[in-house]
Amino acid sequence: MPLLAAFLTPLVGRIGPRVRNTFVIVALAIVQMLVIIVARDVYANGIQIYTLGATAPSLAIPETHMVPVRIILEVDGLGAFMGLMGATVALAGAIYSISCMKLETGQDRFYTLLLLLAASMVGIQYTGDLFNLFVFLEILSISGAALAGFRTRFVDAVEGGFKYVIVSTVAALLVLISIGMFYGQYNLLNMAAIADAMQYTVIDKIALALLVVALLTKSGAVPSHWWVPDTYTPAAGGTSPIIYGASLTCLAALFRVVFSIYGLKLSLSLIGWVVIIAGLLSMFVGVTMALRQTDVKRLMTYHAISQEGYMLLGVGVGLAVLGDPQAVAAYGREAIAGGIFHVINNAFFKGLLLLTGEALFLQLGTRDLNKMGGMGRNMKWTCAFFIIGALAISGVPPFNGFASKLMIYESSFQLNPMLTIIALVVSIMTLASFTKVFQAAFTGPEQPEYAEVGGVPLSMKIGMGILAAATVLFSLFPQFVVDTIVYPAADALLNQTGYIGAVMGGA
Amino acid sequence: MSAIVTNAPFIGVAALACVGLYIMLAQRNLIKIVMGITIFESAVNLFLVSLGYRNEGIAPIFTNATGTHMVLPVPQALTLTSIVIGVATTALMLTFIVLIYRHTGETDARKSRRVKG
Amino acid sequence: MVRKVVIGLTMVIVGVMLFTVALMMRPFGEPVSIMDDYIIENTQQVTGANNAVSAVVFDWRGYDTLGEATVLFTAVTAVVMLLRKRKDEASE
Amino acid sequence: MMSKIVRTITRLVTPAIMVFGLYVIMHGHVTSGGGFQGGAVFASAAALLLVAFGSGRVKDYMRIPDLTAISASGALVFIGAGFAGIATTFFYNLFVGSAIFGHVPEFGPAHEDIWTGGVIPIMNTGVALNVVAGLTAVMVVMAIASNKTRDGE
Repeated sequence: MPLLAAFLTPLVGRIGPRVRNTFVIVALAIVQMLVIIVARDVYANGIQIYTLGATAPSLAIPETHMVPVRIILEVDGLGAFMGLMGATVALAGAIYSISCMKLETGQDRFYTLLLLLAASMVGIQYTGDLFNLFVFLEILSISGAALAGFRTRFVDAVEGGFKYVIVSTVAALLVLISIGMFYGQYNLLNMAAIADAMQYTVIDKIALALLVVALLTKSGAVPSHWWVPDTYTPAAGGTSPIIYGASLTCLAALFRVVFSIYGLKLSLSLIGWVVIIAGLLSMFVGVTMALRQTDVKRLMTYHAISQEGYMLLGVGVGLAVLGDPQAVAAYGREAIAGGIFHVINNAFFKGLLLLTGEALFLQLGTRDLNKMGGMGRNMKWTCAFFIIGALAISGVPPFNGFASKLMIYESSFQLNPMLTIIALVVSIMTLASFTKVFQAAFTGPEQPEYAEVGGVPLSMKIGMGILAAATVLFSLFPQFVVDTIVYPAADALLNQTGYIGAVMGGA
Repeated sequence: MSAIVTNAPFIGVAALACVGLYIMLAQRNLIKIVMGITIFESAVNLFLVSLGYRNEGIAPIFTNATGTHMVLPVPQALTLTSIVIGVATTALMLTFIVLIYRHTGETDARKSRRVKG
Repeated sequence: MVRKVVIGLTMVIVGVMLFTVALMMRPFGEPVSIMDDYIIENTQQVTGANNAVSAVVFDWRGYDTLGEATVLFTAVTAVVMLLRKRKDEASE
Repeated sequence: MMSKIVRTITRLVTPAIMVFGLYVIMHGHVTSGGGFQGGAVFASAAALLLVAFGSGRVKDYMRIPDLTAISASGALVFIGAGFAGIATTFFYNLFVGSAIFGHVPEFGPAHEDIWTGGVIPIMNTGVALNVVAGLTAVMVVMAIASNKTRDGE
C-alpha cells in the first residue's frame, strides 16, 4: 500500500487539536517517511495508482465499463517529488515554530492548521482526480490564509490573510468552472481519462486559459503577484516557508494540468511562450522590487517571486518545444528538469532564508534593515544559515542553485539567447541584493540597543538546520540528485501516454 | 439561434457569474466584495447542477421512484461539496473582515488595503 | 481611470469566455452520461443505498467528502483561532 | 435579545427543527438529504437561538472547545469508517451484505428500508456531527466577536 501517506495525513490533522508539539513533529516525521517510501516505490516501479473504495486498489475502471468512476490516486514522478518537497518544508517549519510560537495564544489550532496545510500539499500532488484537486486546493488556501493571518494583533497580517483568501477563492472558483466545462463535455473527472478523451474544442481552450490564470495567480507569478508580499511578510513563525511551499505546489498543479491533461494537443509554442514571458516578467519585476525594499522579509518575498520566474522559464522552454521530439531530447528535457530541480532547491533555500528573516525579526523586533547591524556576532548560527541560503539563491557555483540555474541557462540558450541573458542579469541582481542584506544585518557596527540579543532557541536552529542540510546535500551531489529524483519527475511530465495508460489501461 | 434557446440555463449562469465578477472588481466595501464572490460561487454551483440535468429526469433516489430515467447524481454531489466549501471560505473571509474592522474601524478597501483586488 | 479600464477589460474578456462556453456547450438537458449511467445502474447493488446522491457523496467519491469535511473543519479551526482571545486582550 | 414573541416562538420551533434535522440525517441514504443537509438544518436551530437570545446566553451552554472537539470527533468517525475497509481499499464499503445496515435493495425502485447503505449511514452521522458542531462554533464565535467589536467602538 504505497499511498498510505496521503490517507494518514488528514487523519493526523484530526487528532492534532488535542495533542501537542511532540505529536505534531512525530506525525510530520511519519508523513515524511511515508512520502519517501512512496517516492522510492514510484521511482522503482513507475506510476502508482490506487482506486479508493474499489474491491481492489489497482482496479481503476470497473469491469463492464469504459471509464473510471471512483476517485483514483495517481502518483507519478512529479507527484512523488513534490510530495517530498512539501513534507520536508513542513517538517522544518513545524520544528522551527515550536520555540518561536511560545508567546502566542491559540497554539493548538495553529498546529492543526499547519498539519492540514501539509496534508493538502501532499494531497494535491497525489490525486489523479480533478475535483479532488479542487478540494485540496481549498484546504490549502483556507489553512494558508489562516496561518498568514495568525498574528491578529498586526493589521498587516490580517490584511495579508484576507487578500490570500480572496485571491485563492476566486482562483479556486475559476478552477471549478473549468472542471464543470470538462465534466459537461466528457462526463469525466479523472485527469487521465479526460486527457484520453480530450478533443481540444473551443471550450477546452477556454478552460485551459482559466486554469492557467487561476493557478498562476495562486502561485504568485507576475501578472498577479501583488498579493504575495503582503501575505508572506507578516506570516507567523515557521509558516512562511510552508505557505511558500504551498505556492510551489500550485505551480506543480499547473504543470500537471498543462502537461498531463493537455499535453501534445496544445498549441504548444503559444502556451510555452506565455509561460516563458510570465516567468521572465516574474524574474525581473521580482528582483527590481526586491532591490528597493528595506523590510527584510518583504525583500525575500520579492526574491521568491523572482525565483518562481526561473521555474516558469525552465518549464516554459520545455513546453514550447514539446511537440518536437528532437528538440525535447536536445534541450527540452533538460529545461524541464532544470525548472523542477529549481522548485525543490528553491523550496529549501528560500525557506531557509525566510526562516532566517523571521529569526531576525523575532530577536530584534524589527524587519527594517536600516535599523539592524552587527548581528553576525550575536546570532552566529542564523548568520551561517543566511550565508548558505543567500549563496545558493544567487546561483554561486558550488551550491545547488547554480546547478539548477545552469540547466535552465543551457537549455534556454538554445531556444533563444535573450532568455539566458535576462536570467543571468537577474541572478546578479539577486546576489547584489543579498549582499546588501548581509551587510546591513550581520556586519557593521553593533547597534547598542541590540547588544543583549542572544542566539536563537534550539528548535529554530534545528528547523533551519534541516533546510540548510538539504541545501548543502543537494549542492554536494547535484548530479546524483538530478539523476535519481529530478529526471524521473521531468520524464513523468513528458510521458503523458504513460499517465493516461496507468489509469485507462494499455492506452 | 437555437443554442440561445436550448442553452438558456447556461447563459443565465454566465450572466450571474458576470454580475458576481463585476461586484467583486468594482466595489470598494469589503463586505460587498465578499458578496460578489458569493454570487460568483452560486453561479458556479448552478452551472454544475444544470450540467447534470436530464430532460424529464427524476431525482436520483430509488425509494418510491418510478423508473431509472434520472438526473445525473454526480454533479449534485459535487455541488454539495462546493457549497460546503463555499460556506467555509465565506466564514473565513467574514472573520478577516471582522478583524480588519477591529483594527481600522473601516470596511472600506481604499482605507484598509494598500492594493486593490 | 486605469482601474476602470482594467475592470472593463477583465469583464469583457471573462464575459466573452463565459458566454462562448454557454453557447458552445452541448444542449441543456441532454448530458453525456457515461460515468453517471454506471453509477445509476450499480448504486443499489454496490453500495446498498437508495439515495444515489448520498451514495456518490459517501461511497463513489468518498475521498472528496473527506476533503470536504476537512475543509469545513479547517475553516472552523481557522475562525476560532483568528477570533481567539489574545493575551494582551485577556489581561485588560 | 429579541422581543418576547420571538423568544416564545423560538422555544416552540427549535425542538421541531432539531428533530427534522435528525430525520434528514438518519434517512440520508434512503430519501433525499444526508449528513451535510441535516447538519445544516440542525445548526440553523442554533442560529435561531443565537438570534433570539443573544450570544451572551447561548455561549454559556455551548462552549467552543467542546464544539471543536465534537467536530473533530465527527470527522474521526467518518475517516474511521473509511479506514474500516482498508483491508480491501480505503473507503471500501465494508458493511454491504453484513448484519449492520447490510440489506441490499433490488435494482430499480425500492421501498423505504433504513437498514441499507452499508457504511454510508455511519459516515452520514460522522459528517453530521462535524457540520453541526462546526457551524455552531463558527456562528457563536462570530456573534461574540461582532458583539465585542460593536461594544468596543
